Amino acid sequence: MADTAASAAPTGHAGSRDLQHHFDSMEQQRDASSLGMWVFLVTEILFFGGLFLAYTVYRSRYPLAFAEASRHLDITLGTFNTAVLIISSLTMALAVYSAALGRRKAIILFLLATMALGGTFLGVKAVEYTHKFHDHLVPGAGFRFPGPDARPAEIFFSLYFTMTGLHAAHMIIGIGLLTVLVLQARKGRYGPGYYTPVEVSGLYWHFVDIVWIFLFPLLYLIGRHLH
Amino acid sequence: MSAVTAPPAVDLPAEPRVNYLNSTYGLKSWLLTRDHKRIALLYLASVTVFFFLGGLFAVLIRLELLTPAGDLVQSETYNKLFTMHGVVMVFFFLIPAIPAVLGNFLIPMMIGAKDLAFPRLNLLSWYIYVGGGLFTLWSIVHGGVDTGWTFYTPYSTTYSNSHVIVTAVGIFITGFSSILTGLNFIVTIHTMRAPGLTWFRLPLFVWSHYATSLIMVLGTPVIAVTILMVGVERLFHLGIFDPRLGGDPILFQHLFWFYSHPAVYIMVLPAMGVVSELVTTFSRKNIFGYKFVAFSSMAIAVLSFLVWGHHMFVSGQSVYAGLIFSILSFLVAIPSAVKVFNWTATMYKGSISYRTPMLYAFGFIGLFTIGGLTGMFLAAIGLDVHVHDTYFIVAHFHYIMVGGTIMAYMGGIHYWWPKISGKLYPEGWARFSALVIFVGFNLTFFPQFILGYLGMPRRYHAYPEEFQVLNVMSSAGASILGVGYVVPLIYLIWSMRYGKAASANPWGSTGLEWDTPSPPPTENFAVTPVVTGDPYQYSPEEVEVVG
Amino acid sequence: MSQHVVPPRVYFAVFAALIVLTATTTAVSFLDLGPWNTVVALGIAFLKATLVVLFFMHVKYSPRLTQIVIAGGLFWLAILLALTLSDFMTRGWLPILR
Amino acid sequence: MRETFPLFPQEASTLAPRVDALYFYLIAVTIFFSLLIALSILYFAIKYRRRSESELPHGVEGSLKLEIAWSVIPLLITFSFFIWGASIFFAMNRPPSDAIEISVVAKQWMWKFQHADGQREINELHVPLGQAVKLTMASEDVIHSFYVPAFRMKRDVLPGKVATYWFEATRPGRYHLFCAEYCGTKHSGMIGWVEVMDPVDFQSWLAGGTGSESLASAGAKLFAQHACNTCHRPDSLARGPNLEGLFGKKVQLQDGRTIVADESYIRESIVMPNAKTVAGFQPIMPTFQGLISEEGLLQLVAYVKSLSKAAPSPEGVAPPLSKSRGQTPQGSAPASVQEPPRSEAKK
Repeated sequence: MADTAASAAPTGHAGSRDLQHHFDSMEQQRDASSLGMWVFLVTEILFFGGLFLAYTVYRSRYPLAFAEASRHLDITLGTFNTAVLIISSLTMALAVYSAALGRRKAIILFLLATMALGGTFLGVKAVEYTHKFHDHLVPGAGFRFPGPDARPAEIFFSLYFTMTGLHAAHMIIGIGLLTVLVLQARKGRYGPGYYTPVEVSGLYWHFVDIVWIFLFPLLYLIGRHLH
Repeated sequence: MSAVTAPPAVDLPAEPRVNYLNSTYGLKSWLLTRDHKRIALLYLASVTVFFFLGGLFAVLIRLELLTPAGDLVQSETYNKLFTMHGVVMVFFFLIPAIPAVLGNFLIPMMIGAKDLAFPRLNLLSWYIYVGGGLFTLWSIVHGGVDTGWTFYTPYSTTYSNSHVIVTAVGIFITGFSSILTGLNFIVTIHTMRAPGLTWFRLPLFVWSHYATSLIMVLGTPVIAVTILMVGVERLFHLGIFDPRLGGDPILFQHLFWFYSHPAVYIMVLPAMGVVSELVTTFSRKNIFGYKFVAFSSMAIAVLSFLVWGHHMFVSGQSVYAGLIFSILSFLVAIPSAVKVFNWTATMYKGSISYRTPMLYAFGFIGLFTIGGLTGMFLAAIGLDVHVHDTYFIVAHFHYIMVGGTIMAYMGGIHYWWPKISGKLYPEGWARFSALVIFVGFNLTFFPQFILGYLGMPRRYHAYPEEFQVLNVMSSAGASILGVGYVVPLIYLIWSMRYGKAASANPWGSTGLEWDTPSPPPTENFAVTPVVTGDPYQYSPEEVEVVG
Repeated sequence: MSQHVVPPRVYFAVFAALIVLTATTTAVSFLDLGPWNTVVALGIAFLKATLVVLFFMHVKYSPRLTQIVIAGGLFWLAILLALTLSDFMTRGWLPILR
Repeated sequence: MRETFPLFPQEASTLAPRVDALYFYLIAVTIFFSLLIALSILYFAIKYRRRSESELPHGVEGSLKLEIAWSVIPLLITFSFFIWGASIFFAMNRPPSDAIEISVVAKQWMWKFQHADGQREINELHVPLGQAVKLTMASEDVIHSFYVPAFRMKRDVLPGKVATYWFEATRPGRYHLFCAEYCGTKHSGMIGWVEVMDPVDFQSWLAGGTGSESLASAGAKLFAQHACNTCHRPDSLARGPNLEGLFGKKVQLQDGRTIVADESYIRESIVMPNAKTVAGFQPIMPTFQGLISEEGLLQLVAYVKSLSKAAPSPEGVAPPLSKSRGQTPQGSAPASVQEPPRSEAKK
């Protein structure tokens, strides 16, 4: 990391147009943007961390009730959704790769693919939510849960909707970010000299995928072996 | 810091030089500015508004407590008064004040940069702060919230029928302003220091803001998700903390205090940074134990996250967790003690001037020492059981927040006022108001220590008769304190227009920010300075003449 | 984030590993391993997350500061979980005098 | 009444002198360090005041020895605070086994008490002098906090859990009772008095009361009324776990955990039976949430505890079910007032 500011001359041919006035060099600007996004991702780790803490505390207190409630989630949709997000991570990584090489059409193609996969994921979540609604599993007055431990199960579903809802909100923000990138990419803004926005959005997208990588086993898989 | 000889003769600018204040005009140039100095002034204005709003609530509370019976306001109104006093003062004044006003203005100048790493993000954080403020003001106007600034469940989620959601949204939004400021500072300090400015040549003001930014970034998201859970439980009945479903209110307290204790270090660490600058400049001496003071800021930032359980000693938390938090709470006190000893040692063999900022620094060190040591009473778990949720606690944290943070904030505003406004404040009035504040403060809060040990609980609208005399003393002190805060507001505004013009370095300080004219040009330095020496080189042998 | 450009074959290899791990974790969840079920599920999740972080997010080629920032974030999450659970797990330890 | 302007609270419990001793020790340390800092700053400010604007004092190098000194010495001092505080805290959490039990229900803005022999009180609590008293507390709505400044003791009362509070009064008199945890509109009205009486007067007050039957017997009545004994029978083919001798023992749960059967566990198992199903039993017990009031739950808890006392435990206490109106279950000898307060470690 350039501890002290690099030399004043901007590097990279397209750099001068994109170099903001208060930075001394493109590399300093790129290091700043990437460090800024990583620090933001740390805040996201702790943001979801609070929910993971609530999940851990309640699951250790009501293990059987959580397992029973988790069996009401559709595991095939869950696994499919996990795969969808992993593919979207791949297409996002390839989009960053294409931006680094300046292949304009490839950038747009991979960004649109990532957005489409994100949309699929949200669609599957919408389907799951409607199933829960019909099965009276949405916490509140209408909550019906067969079996003895209805109330801890309601806590499970409260956590389920809060965690997956928050994750879906982050997914929507991600799709919004990618839309802006597609519009910029069409104007040929990104090339080997300047593709930081694509890189930084990629970091954000991969983070949202990692959150799901943890949500999936914790919410869907815990009760399967207890038949 | 670059070399400095004895303070230069006052060089009044002959013709009106272009600086950041008069470089552009018009409301749009202020509301859409990306200059960290203008954003700092935007914050100064909005933070001052909230300070006096919170102060108004404090005055009403003290008036109510003049008499044992609750006869000035209804109990519902009183509950809303102390809640809004807490919310406005904590989230809208103490947390943003020093970092967003002084930090925003000075950090780029102190590290020789033209601006923060993300100027647009800096402006966005001010708009987010004002947006959150509007939500809270809306809730105040429409009746406020009566859950206490701590929002304990299940009262806040189920039993309170006041505007909990609106206030929660306000605080949720303002939390992101704090995150963005912290993020901006961290990236700026890492990537934009001037050539030659290594980490151990950074001024201690920058060190303390770096530590504060770590706490902002690592703590604030947890309160954001906690408020989200309270909001979700209250709006959509997603009963995460609902005891009727088997939820646990203590889980809320853990999540709340995980942020809210480090938040009190967000409030006091920048104040310590300011005091380090004041003590060195007005003793005209190198700080004693630079590395120890710098690392004590970092130690506070880390240890502050391990101690939150001392807020829950009596709440049904397990005995063993209580012991763990008790011993860790004693550890976090050591770095603060190291700082106080180092400031005192800095004054040894110095050339100490009694200008107003130094008076505020004396006030800070004295009152913060008492505030910190009374914290020991609360960390000793057996004693905390008696004084928890009594006025002993109220006195403790006011000694640190009002006696510490606000004293240092006033000292910092006076110290950097020439650089910010290009004018000098009236020294006579300033010293008068500093003394009034010191006297008013002690008369207000020292009786509360006695009241606390007598057992008077917090948040009481009416109290037994035998506590009245001490409460009357406290209310009397509060009125003096109120006067003490209004006087600086008047003469500082007056000085903007009629104050004498200030030179680039009226105090003879060695800071980088004093090498550029006051008020500074928009890009801070004509040419990026090169740093060759340590930050506080005042003594003759340390100063080498640099070409 | 350095200028280092990762060849696509690395991405495809990592992608394949992630898909396999997802299938494994779902399959393993049906076997009754007692307490080990959670350990295995979380282990696989950590492995997948590490793969995504190192290769897709280029942390393997990034400067040390990025790695320190990530380690810091995880450490603070660990503080939150560990100290809070130290309360919930030791609630019943005090011997009740009958 | 006491003088109108007290500066120090009364010491009315065995714990009070210990807490006050730690308080004075901490005050001494605070005064010492505050004076040390304030006087040295005052001395430096005067001795080294700035004589002329151009004066440049010589720099002073830092000293590692001094830095280590003022880090380690405060650490050792704080260690002494910790040990003293922790020892008091342990005493606060260890009620003696022969304490008389009173059940307390905190409700938005009042305190409801029920003595072991059934005597009920609201916002007034009569307790004997020189006898350990253990309060078993639960809340019907939000978090309250039972706080008697004269006893230097406070404990939050949470909804959904049973909290225990104990003290041993050492001075007769009327002492303030406050709710210390903010609980809504009339939080400052949720106050009352604790009346410490001479044991003999306490017995006559207790005897004269209109209380119907004892806590445990009221619990037994509820136990029968809700037909709990259809499952909870001492014989082997019962569908529910045997409750005799249960209180205070370790219980093996179906999901592998082992927990100690304290008041909270018993109360939770009535309200949410399947949260902690005992190993070897089916989760078939219906929930009684809303069917039994908070007082009823505490009576049932008292009944189940009395079952464990009735088991052949060494204390050989009088059987709980018989109406022992005139004699407190412990039958402790009345302590005369002059006798110095017994050391709390009576066990």
